[in-house]
Amino acid sequence: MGRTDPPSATSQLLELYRAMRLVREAEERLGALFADGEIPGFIHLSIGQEAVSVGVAAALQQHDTLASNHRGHGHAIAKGLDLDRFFLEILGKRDGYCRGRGGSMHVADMTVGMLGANGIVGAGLPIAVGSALAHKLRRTGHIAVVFFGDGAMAEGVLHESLNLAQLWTLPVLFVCENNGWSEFTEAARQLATDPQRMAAAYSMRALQVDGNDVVAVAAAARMAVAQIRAGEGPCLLECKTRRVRGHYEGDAQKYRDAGDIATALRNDPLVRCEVQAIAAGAPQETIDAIKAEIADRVDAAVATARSGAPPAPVDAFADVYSPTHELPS
Amino acid sequence: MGRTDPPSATSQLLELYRAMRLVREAEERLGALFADGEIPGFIHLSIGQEAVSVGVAAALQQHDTLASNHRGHGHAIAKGLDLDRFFLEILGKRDGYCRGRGGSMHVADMTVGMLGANGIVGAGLPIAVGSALAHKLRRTGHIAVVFFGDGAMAEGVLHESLNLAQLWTLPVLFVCENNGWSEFTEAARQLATDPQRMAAAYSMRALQVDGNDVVAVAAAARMAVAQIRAGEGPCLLECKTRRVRGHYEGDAQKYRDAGDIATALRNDPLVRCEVQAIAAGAPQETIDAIKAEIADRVDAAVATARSGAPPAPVDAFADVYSPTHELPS
Amino acid sequence: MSEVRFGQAINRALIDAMTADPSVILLGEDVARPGGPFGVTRGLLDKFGPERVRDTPISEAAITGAAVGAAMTGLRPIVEIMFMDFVTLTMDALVNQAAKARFMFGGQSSVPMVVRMPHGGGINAGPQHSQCLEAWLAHVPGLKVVCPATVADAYSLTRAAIVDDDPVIVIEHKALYAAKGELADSPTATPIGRARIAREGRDATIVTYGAMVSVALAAAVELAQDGVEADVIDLRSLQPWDEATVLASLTRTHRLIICHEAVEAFGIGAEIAARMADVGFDELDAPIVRVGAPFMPPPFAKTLEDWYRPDAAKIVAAVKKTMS
Amino acid sequence: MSEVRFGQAINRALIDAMTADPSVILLGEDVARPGGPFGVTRGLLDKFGPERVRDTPISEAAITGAAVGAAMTGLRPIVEIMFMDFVTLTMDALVNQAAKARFMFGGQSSVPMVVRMPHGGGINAGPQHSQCLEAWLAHVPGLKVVCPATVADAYSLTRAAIVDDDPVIVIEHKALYAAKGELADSPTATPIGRARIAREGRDATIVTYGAMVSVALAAAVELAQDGVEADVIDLRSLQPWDEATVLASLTRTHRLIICHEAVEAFGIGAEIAARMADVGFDELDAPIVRVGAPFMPPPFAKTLEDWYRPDAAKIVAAVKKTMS
Ligand SMILES: Cc1ncc(C[n+]2csc(CCOP(=O)(O)OP(=O)(O)O)c2C)c(N)n1
Ligand SMILES: Cc1ncc(C[n+]2csc(CCOP(=O)(O)OP(=O)(O)O)c2C)c(N)n1
Ligand SMILES: [Mg+2]
Ligand SMILES: [Mg+2]
Repeated sequence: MGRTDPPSATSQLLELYRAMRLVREAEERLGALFADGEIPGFIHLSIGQEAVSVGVAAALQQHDTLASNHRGHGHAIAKGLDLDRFFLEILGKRDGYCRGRGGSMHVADMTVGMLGANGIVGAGLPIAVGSALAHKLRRTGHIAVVFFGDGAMAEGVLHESLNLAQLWTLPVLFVCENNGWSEFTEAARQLATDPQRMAAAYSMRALQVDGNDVVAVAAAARMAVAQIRAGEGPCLLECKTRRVRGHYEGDAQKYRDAGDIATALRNDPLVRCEVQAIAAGAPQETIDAIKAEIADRVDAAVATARSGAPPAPVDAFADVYSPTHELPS
Repeated sequence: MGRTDPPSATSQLLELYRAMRLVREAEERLGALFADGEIPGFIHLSIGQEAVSVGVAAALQQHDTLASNHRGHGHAIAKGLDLDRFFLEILGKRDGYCRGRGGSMHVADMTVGMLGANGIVGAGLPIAVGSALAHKLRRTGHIAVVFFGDGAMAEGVLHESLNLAQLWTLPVLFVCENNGWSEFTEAARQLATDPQRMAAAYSMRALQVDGNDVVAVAAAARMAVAQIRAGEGPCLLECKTRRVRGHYEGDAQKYRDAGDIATALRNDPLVRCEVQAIAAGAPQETIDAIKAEIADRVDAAVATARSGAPPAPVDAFADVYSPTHELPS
Repeated sequence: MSEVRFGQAINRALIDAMTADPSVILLGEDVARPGGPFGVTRGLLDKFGPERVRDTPISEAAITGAAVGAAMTGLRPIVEIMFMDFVTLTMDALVNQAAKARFMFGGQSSVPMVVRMPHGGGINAGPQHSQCLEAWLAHVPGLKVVCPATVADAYSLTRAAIVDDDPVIVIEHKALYAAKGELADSPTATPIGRARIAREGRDATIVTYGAMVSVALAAAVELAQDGVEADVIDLRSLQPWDEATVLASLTRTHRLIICHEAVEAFGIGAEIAARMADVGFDELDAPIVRVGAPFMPPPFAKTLEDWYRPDAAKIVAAVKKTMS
Repeated sequence: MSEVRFGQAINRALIDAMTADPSVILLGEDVARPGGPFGVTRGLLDKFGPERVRDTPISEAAITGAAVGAAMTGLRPIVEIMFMDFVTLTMDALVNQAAKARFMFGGQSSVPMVVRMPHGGGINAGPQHSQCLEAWLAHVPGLKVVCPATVADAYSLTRAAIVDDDPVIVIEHKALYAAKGELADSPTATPIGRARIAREGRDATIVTYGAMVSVALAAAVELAQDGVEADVIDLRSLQPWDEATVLASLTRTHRLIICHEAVEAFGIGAEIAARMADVGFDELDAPIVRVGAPFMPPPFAKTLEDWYRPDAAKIVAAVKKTMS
């Protein structure tokens, strides 16, 4: 088998930057669309946390499966979802991923193993555990990943899921996106524990990483994934980050002092990655070109989404159950 | 205030022995009654684990509250329930604690803070946490205790309850009765963790004690309870013991090898306590007198229970809701 | 008398209840410092302090279970579940513990707790944030379930729930929080289990509750233009529900339509229809028609959700069906 | 054809399904080495090995949630919940995840999972081990719910549930496990959603399911002695339920009685009655009468439980009420 040159550190950095830029651009556009009343319901942005989804996704393969949560745009885009269908869904259109039935909190794409965002805090945890069980039994060679917040740490299924995964040596990566907040309350006021100590309780391998450093996240994720894929059982990866926006768009964040937001803003993972890339020799024009290219991609997706047709009730009603099929004898 | 001599070690031992003897005698009688078809439903005996309930109860006051589980006879009796009403209930009689509506898995006595046995594994945990919250807010000076098995460790509410109790510094004692089995499966095959490591995850104080040594259990419980009562927050007390009988009466225990049962039998907490008492100078006659006295008490309770009237459906139906009362204006 | 919002009326009920009885406490996610996800508990932390007004972790099972233990130990806890969809996580505490304790322990202990939870759609919150699952709870002996439709009832049913010695579920329609209405200066509690005649008519009986009451009233106005006068009954309480009032109305109108936002099949309306098809059979001049959501999860997109939720037109059509 | 027990028929269905399809796996407390709390999964561990037959921790929420993820990733998991009373702990996975996934993700993924659970009383298991909560699940769009009454259906409905691409709840009455009946040598699956006429009659229709089918048949025998011939319909499937068969029977008999062990109020019978009071209204010659448990938790003592559970005498009385 021939060998190509390993991609240079610079090109790797640029790939990560490009991926983060895509998440950022998409979410900023979502924020604007929401403010303009073009998005029904509510949306939770992961702005400032892109290094987590992108860094972890960099360690994954297409058919690795992923269970996400309410703040799942980054997970979805990083996992490789089609941008048009992503925006179509969030705008509630017929050709969206969920045919307009789910919206932001339910984006899914089975073709790339994205098992869905989830409106129930903690619910993705056992889903990922079960998906990992399927990978193991079906010997797919794939793994399952779940993203959950620090607030989700308090749910009972966290414990049940960590225990089950460790007990059965399942190929699952638990990614705790520790952004300091659980809605309008500091997660620290909700937890007498933390991800590292919880993992330790099950003798589960665990890593902690600066979640705003995409290179560090990618490196940690690659290490964890390699071990998981090698059959060594689950791992918990804690990514320390900060929520930049409100819990959902429209949240005035009166409960939060300005300093907290300012700190979060100062530590922008995209800026950090950009600085690193330039330091590694990437020309500013390349960065600018990426920005422009991605802005165009998002423009195009938004335009497609805006002009999308609304879904028809009759189709939705017909899709509650699978089409009936022949019974075996 | 006058001071009486502290009870001698011997008389303390004899008190503990007497309490264990009562649990043992009552449960042996229950086993016989069940075998004879006099008890409806199913019953779970704690034979061989009496040192746990009795040792812990020795550290409690009457108005401390207690949430129990399916294997709760010992907890109930040690907490001071009336033996007649206890047997009346388990035989399904009108004058039983639950008026015959609950049976073995639901024995409760609010006058001594016994909040009920429970048929749902793990369900007692948040109930005790809430009871502790009430003690704290009402400044009763009392504490709450919950008994749960090693199998219950896998339930999600365990995590939620430990977290909440520690977070809110609640006066609650978590007693894990670690008897090695969860129904027909070794608890070790169900858990990737253990009580000590779980407690550590929340920085909760924890103790581990030989659960077949009633003196050790009582000492550990007294220490834990003193700290809890002093406002230092929850504590987890793990009592290592072994299940002697089947999961429920009538369980042939085919899944279990004889050695395991033999080991459990050899380590009988009553025998150990009796030996200790005699070594401490208690006369054999005293022990024999206790045995006889308790056998008589249980005989009397069984006789009362047997002759009890069955409950009437109309009374049960009338008791689903509280009697209606005046609304405030 | 003053005009207040539905959410404010609940807020006032909580304040009055907590002022009247120091054993009343509040538990829930974001209920204390943030003042509640829908602002219903605003100001309570300042008024009653952090011991009695508590932000909890995202641990629905444990906080509901803790309310059971607290209620058995002398408090009257009020738990807020942020969306009714999350009641799935509290079912054991509600059904196997709270609902059964009194009965199961031979009447030794009642469990005076309240669980508040918003249900329903209308804000495109999608499949996991819009459900109406009250039929589950109404099926559980030992629970009471109320669902206010007006500002006055938002106050009075909340007060009644808190003072009740049994566990009471208070279901609030999230689209109603901002609705305005009159609240008396010294409002009182209202007995649980009594329906309210929201409009009197002689031709057909429309039984409904919660946010659908105003929709049914709008339908009644439309029907009146065609000369059809509908009785509109606001159930207020779903368990127990006011069979006598419904039957009395049916005895006058001989036609029954039941409307709710929940999925029609196996919903609250099924029980009302079934009872009336038994005890009210001789009064019925026409089929009993229900108006509820079709058998699918609540969808997200506006076109879908609008189609999914019952509206005045569907109620009008249902009433006319019984007249034809 | 051979005589086997109800539990054995399920065991055989599991074996046949697991033999036919390697993606079928089994999860549950004590289902592997111990062979199941009621012995239903005996021998499966030896036959299919520890990868596919798994004893789980007491983590009902996680194992049900895991089944959802496994089903979305190519397996067909069967979960056993030891008593239906514990379904309270699995409601989120069932209702917010399994039931909605297909719809909510735009039809991208189905969730072919089965959850087996015993319900019902008769063994003095008390308030937390005897409940019949199937009405909750029937109210949830996206779930299917079946409840076999016979040995043949224990096999064929289990097979049908496993091969179904949607989540199916199989409710087994625990008092039936030891019941004997005939099983074909090469039994087949049966379509979900079709009722069975257990006995033909012309005077009244008794609709029932599960363990109450034999009770209803006993009542029918008694009624026949008085010259009343009852149609007894075994629903077999509760969601979807066979409205056409019930309506066809009603069209012949003009009288409807519905019987189940669950609490009458807001139970399965409510929906059947409500539908028939609508689409079957013109066929009804008498009130629709339901026979179910009174509105209280299942009690423990024999005198209480016997009174609590519907029996043939109550069904006979109900039928006679519709004839008077
Ligand atoms: C079971 C459940 N409880 C509560 C909520 C409401 N809720 C949505 S997000 C959230 C906070 C989650 O915090 P965290 O897990 O840290 O995620 P983050 O929002 O910080 O990304 C809450 C309480 C929910 N959706 N589901
Ligand atoms: C929620 C729930 N799941 C399962 C059961 C069935 N069950 C009753 S006891 C038991 C084992 C409990 O083991 P453990 O907690 O160690 O207590 P032990 O029986 O050893 O005293 C199980 C699985 C139950 N009663 N409740
Ligand atoms: Mg967070
Ligand atoms: Mg045990």
